[in-house]
Amino acid sequence: MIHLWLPLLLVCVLAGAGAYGVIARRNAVLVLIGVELILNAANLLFVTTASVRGDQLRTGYVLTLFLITIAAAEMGVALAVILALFRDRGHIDLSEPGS
Amino acid sequence: MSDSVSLSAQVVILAPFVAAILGLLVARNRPAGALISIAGAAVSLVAGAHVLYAIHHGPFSPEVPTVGPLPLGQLKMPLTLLVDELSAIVVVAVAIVGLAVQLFSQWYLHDDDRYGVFVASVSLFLSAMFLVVLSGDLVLTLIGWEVMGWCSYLLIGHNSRKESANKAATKAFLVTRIADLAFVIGLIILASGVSTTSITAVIDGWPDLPAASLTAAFLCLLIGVAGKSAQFPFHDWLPDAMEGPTPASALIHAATMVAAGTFFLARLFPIFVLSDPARLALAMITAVTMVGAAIIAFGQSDLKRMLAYSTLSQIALMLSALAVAPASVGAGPGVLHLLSHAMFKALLFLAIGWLSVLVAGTAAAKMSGGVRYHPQLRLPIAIGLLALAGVPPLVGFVSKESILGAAYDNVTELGSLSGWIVLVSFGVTVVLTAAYCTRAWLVLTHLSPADEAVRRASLAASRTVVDVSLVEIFTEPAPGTVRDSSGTPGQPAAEVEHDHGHAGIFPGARVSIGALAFLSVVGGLIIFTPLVGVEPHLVWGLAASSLLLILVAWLSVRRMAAMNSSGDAADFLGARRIALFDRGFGVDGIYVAVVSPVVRLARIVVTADRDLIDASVRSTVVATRWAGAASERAHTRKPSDYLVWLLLGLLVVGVSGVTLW
Amino acid sequence: MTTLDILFAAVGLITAASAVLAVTTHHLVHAALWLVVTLGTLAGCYLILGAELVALVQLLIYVGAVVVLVLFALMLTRAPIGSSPEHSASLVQRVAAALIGAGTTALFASVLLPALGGELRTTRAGDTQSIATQLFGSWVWPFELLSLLLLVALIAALAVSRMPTTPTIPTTPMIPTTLTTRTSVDDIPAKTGGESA
Amino acid sequence: MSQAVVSVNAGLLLPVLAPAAGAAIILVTDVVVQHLRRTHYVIALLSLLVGAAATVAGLGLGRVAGEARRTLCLPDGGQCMYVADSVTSTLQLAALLTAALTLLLSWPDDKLESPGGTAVIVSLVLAATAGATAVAGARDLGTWLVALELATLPTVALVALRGARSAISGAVALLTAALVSFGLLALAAGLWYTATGSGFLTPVAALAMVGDPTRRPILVLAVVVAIAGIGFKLSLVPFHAWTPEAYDGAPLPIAAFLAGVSKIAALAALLVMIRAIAPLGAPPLAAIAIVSAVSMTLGNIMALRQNGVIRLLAWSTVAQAGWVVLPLAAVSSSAVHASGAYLLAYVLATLLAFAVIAALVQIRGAARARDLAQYRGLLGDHPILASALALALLSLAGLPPGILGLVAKVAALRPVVDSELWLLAVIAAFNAVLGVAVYLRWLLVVISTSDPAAKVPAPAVPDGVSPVAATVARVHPATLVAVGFTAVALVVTSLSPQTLVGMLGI
Amino acid sequence: MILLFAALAIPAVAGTALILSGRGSRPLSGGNANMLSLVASLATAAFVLAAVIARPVVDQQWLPSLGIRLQFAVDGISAPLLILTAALSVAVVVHAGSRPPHGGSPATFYGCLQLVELGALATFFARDAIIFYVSFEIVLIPMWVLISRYGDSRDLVARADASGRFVLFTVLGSTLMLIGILALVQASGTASLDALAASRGAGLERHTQIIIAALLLVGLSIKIPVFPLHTWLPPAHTIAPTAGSVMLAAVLLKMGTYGVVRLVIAPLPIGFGALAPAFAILGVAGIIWGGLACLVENDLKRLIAYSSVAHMGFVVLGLSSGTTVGLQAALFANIAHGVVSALLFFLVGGLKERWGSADLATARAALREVSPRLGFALIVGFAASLGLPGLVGFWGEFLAMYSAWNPAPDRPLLLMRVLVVVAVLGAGVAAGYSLRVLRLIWSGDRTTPAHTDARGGEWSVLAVLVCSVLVLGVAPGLVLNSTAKDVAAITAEVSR
Repeated sequence: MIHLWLPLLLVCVLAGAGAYGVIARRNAVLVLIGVELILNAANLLFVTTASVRGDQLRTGYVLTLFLITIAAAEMGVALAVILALFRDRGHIDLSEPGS
Repeated sequence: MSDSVSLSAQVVILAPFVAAILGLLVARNRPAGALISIAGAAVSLVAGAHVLYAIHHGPFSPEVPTVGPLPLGQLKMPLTLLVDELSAIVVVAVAIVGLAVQLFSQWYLHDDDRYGVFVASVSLFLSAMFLVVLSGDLVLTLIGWEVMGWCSYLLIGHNSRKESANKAATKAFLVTRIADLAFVIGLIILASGVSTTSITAVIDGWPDLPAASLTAAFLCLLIGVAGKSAQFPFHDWLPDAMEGPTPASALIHAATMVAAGTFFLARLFPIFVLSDPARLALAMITAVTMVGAAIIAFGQSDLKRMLAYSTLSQIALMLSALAVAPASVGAGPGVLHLLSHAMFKALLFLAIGWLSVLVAGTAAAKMSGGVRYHPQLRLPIAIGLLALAGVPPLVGFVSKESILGAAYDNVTELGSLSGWIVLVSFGVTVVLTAAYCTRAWLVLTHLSPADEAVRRASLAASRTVVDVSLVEIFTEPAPGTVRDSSGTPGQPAAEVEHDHGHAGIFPGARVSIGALAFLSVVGGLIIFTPLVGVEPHLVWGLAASSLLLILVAWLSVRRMAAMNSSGDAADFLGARRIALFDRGFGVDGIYVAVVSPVVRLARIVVTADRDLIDASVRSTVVATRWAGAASERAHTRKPSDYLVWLLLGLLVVGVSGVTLW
Repeated sequence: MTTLDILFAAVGLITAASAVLAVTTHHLVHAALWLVVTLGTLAGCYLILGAELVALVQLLIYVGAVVVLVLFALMLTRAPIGSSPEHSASLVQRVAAALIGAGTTALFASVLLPALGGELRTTRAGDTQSIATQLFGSWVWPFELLSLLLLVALIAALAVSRMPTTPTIPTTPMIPTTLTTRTSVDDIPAKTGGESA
Repeated sequence: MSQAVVSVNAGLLLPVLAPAAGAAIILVTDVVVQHLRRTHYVIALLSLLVGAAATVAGLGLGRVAGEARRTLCLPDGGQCMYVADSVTSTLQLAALLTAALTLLLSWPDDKLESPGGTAVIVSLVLAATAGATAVAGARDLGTWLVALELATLPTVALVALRGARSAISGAVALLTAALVSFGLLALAAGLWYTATGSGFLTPVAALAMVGDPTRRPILVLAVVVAIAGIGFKLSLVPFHAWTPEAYDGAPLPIAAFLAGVSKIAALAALLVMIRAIAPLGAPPLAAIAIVSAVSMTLGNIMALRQNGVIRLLAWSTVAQAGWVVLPLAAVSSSAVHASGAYLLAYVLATLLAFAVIAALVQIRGAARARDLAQYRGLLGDHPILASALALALLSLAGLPPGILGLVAKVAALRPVVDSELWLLAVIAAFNAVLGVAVYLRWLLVVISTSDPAAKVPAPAVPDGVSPVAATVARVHPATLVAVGFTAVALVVTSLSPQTLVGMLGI
Repeated sequence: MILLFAALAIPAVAGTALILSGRGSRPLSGGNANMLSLVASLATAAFVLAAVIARPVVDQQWLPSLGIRLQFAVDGISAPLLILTAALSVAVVVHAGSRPPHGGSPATFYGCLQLVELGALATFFARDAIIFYVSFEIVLIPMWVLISRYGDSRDLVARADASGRFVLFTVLGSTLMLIGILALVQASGTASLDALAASRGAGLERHTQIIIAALLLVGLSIKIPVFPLHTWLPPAHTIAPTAGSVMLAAVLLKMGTYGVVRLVIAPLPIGFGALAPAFAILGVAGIIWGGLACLVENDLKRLIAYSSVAHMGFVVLGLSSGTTVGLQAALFANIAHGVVSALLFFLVGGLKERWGSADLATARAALREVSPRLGFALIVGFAASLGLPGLVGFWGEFLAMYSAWNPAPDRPLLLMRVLVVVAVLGAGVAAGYSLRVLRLIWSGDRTTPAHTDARGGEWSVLAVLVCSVLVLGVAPGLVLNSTAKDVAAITAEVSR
């Protein structure tokens, strides 16, 4: 038995922290961390819902697994681009205007 | 029978119209132009005579179709002509004057390069005048009314190389047009009441409708009439219109157009009598005009302008007849004076025009003694002036006395204020008319030895350089006008006349003057025919006293003339006063005062159009640019800033979605 | 308050705190490490909610792979070891970020909590077997698409990282970036910006 | 517990499978035989055309409501994860053809040569296309999320692979926006799941929630968060900022891909969700109205200031995205069709513009082809290309002879008017004006006579030889095919818009 | 049916062909383009005439998804406008033959003229509200090209400004109109203009009608143009080449008033009735505003443009009255303004080419002295412009004032009558500016610098227009009888 407000509040906090991290950071990698937090908020929401109201398809769990995988794929491409950025400019500061 | 009347009525209008169009097409060909224009007027005269004859000899349908009724829903617009005694007799009179003028023009403008255009315009004018006279529909009246105004514009500005003529033409048209605006509203009110523009329906229907509306309609119409007939305060354009060639003045500014208002009110007389306030207004307007114009006429240094003022005064007379005639008397006296005035005033203008050609000018100083040198003009001018003064048994006497009779009837039967006003002003006018007629006659017959020497010299000079002067007239800039420039009296405006003194007058022109003179003498008999529905109603006491007044005026003016070496009684007034008279007491200033705010307003409008309305349009462009610049600054091209936007967008979209959806 | 409530509250508090630290700390590497903590404790939360498989995958992929990638990225981009506040945005932007973050939290909380927050629910153990059945049965289509996505991401990452770019700075020595190098790093964009403009 | 395993109809999935398989084949081929170039293109085009052929059966379906082809259905007559009705099929066809056209544009472009060779580029394009077609058919959260990401992630690499500094900038802008937006999409999916308790994006799922009014706000939040997430991909303000950077930095064909296939994928994703909630009888969506109005306005205002044609087109995309979602403010089935119709018209016209620019790049060089001022006198120099460009611009502006654009505008405004969103409609009207200003500004340059002053210093050329013709290269036939195909399509659909609009069904 | 399609297809094909042939290695010469265009225009005119007589009806599926049908037909209201359009299209080509365009390829010039004709004809033929809108838009780009490429060559910035204003204003107007049309179609469930007119707004609530009517009126007012939305007109007229000015003033403006009759008055009687007073006020404001601006305006083309604003004010006044007389007046004034403004713009265009500018302040040879034909045409044109009875300009103005004096029962009587009085003053101002122009350029004694009089094509066009001014002035029934039946069908419900 669990009160749902606990996990849901955590979802909100994670989402908010992620949003903060995305904006408040200049370093591209740190921005990625913010994104991960947002994704994890979504994951927690899925898991919470799934565990209290499981459906036959196990949607919540399956989608969480999907999201984790997608996050990994994203991270790969993102890091490649960030590295390209670094090689090109010598920094990965997102608050520098692009050319 | 009835068909032939209809056809004739249509021909009356169509003949000069066709003549005008054909005349324009052959404008370069002088003989063809002359033939067409004279034929047009002649055909109208014949057709008009036929109508007049037919009316008294058999049944006829008064409603004659024109271009067919217009489909306008609730508004009936039959566009028919109305043929009756009134219109038929006026048609004949107008046709006579028109034909005379066409004949005279052929001589008068025989060396004018725009003769063809001139006579075409005159033809068009005649057509329009016939339309007004024969119109059985308010709209047809309006069409003829305005086309006449436009022709007047064209004819006054005939010599468009002359700045003064252009100005006079513009002024004439503008003044009449502005007055016509009220006329249009008046017509609309009249038509609205009965939902038709048919004049018979209007006359039949209005007695049952509110009198206030009728009064409003007639007050509006009176403004239009006052404009067209050059009554106070719209009168000032007419003297200036003397810039036009004299035949045009004779036709338009003496015999026909200016009298059209009289005819129109006579046409509507059955309902006009129902509106006492309107009649009172008309009486006051005409009283002021007849007296004022007669006074100014006396002081004119230019005889043609004197005739113009005299026209104002006489038109006021006819209108005043309509203002006072009791319903039982009808419009007859006014129409009668219209007819007689048409004859003798046209005669006077043509004769003066003839003389002006012979003496090369219309100024009193130039014409001084003109009749002595050109005795062939003695009789026509004498007849004309006598008729104008109202001396029996000439036509002027008859018509004036009938007006006097109508006024008397009004005073005795109705005792209305307008009757008294007219009666008194009539008396004053009789004296003044006789006075300026006398003055004119004395000037024309006067000749001092000194003048004679000068005249001979100038005539000799003008003959020796005749070819040069002809050329000069067309190539040199016209002498500047005097009337509008700083009030200093210069040469009278109509001074420059074509010098064809060497050319003998054409027989046609001579015949036309003769015919008019004849009619001026015997025209008074018309009152004894059934052609005009006027009972000879002469109040002998009044007639006698008016004759007495004429005599007094004659004698006193002779005395005044004798006191001047020039023989001009007006010189008695002194040069400065004459200048004032020449300026028509400066009524122009009123027009300027009215117009200049409009022009100022127009400047404001143009400024506002640019700096207010269009600026608000342009400001959207500026705003777009500004917004563009602002958002360009916002687009820092920094990814981190974009992320702020993105998440801010999430918040905005999320909050709006959750709260507004 | 149930036992699970207390348990979740404890773990969740750590998760939330470490998440906040991960996005606020001035140490780059600390940020990555706080992320590890967050992800790890989140796996704990999943366990409490009865999702063992998810918790395991979370540990395996997130903590095991993603965070490692992040750390690699930090190293490859020569992240400084010490405190480096310059990696945070300007104060204004941070205030904005705080407002937006708080706003996001509030927005979600205002919707989620009133609707469901009061519910007291039993958690069901996520039976791994049925999850597997569904994953490879019902969800086979997205699963296959996901595999294509992974493949493509791999190739894309490979291609992008092998892409020959013209380095705008001469290869600087592979030493930990210090304050001095930071200033030089700051200089460069200005210079290049001038070139491109 | 039941063995919930779905049935699979591979034929229906062909529009997705074909490009996916094409990508795989190309990658394998590349491993086997290296440095192939043309072969990859041929394989790619073939696979795209096969996919396109497979969509044809679905076009014009739905004249009877609900008529659709389904697969991946749950066994006991339950819901299906893939539904190919007329809207789906049309969007899939558009995506596949658009991808084929962008490949035609990139065919001769040596600049696309990258470390992975042609194979990487082409397979990435195919994969993204597969994502776009998949999302159009998706009816479950899993496919929806994965397919969207599949349609997005390769484009980041495609932009970056040009290697130029501006390309990296564009890729970074695109990447960051894509990552955050995906986070939002994931949250939206979670909220949807929480609200409905179902993993399906279908009216059935949405209606299941109706009984519990407390969950309605959650569903609403799910939708609006999804709009925010998809808004990035559609270039809606304020999620748009990557657009000019990425378009400008990307190779020209990839920019066309972003303007075409990406937008189709995004709208397809949005439509899936809108169609799911449409039966709820929802009132107008204020969130979309706001975003749409702001997008149009900002897009047009910024487009007015651009001096480079690619950036101009990028901002035009932003503005047009506003028009695309405009009808969706009124949540209804007709709005879905209108939105789809507008998107098709926009994609067609934009593709033609890109194709003409690509041709000009080959004739005049990239610098001249990207500079707006250099288009002066184009009508005199290259009448056919200029006419095609004029047609494209006028279609975008929505003025005859680009009647397709005009009809699209009519279609887009209609649901708005039907829902009596007067303010939004008037804003749209003002933006129609701004849009006309944007495109006519370009067109004015095109139809102006070339500046005589600029021609004077041109070197003396022998009589009879046009100075332009003497120096320029020829346009690659593939590009010409692309220009010709889109131009003809635009003309035909302008004369008979039903051919295009009718595909979406009624 | 074939008549209708031919009347639309010929300008479409000819226009496209001309535009395309104006380019490339062997562009079509000006003379050939003129010939081709003349043949096309004459053929179109013949088919239009035949269509007006035969009254064919076309109703075909075009875009079933949006419920748009290709519905074309001719009725009494559109017939005069169609003839006007076809005739003026011939006239501009003939005129351009004697005074060739400059600024670009002549073939493109003629092609654009053909397309403008196509759009105007299609607008007047259209019987489907959406097709009406589409046709409405067809004229924009060709006209924009005409202004921006073939306009006054001296000032490129002014050219871009004028053409831009024209197209942007019009697009704003037509898009607002589109919104109104869509609302109308949605509310009444049909896009057929005939069905809309027949329904007479039945089943539409008052406030719905008002909203829709307001949108439509604002949109159409820009095209008409109604004060204060007129500021695009003077620059467009000033800059446009003669043919452009003529088509703009004589044909394109008419599309606005025609739209008001078809889309607002007929289907939305109550909504229009509610807005009519405001509409009338703006119309009368335009009469005064335009007239006053003419009194001091020194650019002849701008002056005529402002006078157009004033004249269209009378049309608006007539429309606002809501009576048969008013509608008849408005439709007649529409045609009248078409003829008169065409005449004046032909004249002024020719004069501007001769003089090099249209500035009135410059002293020049008096037209009456050096070119009597131009002078004659000018005097007729301005006489008609000031509403001289007996000429074409009179009937519309007079009847409009009559109708406003006796408006439909639901109009505020006092206001309308006050408006008539003000409008009458505007007619007086018209006399003022007309005579001002005549005094400045027609009369006088200067004969230098001399220039050629109108000859050949130019003179024949002017002569025909002068004749039309006279004929329609003398026999207004030619137009009024054509429109009467259909107007009665519209107003029978509006006023009673």
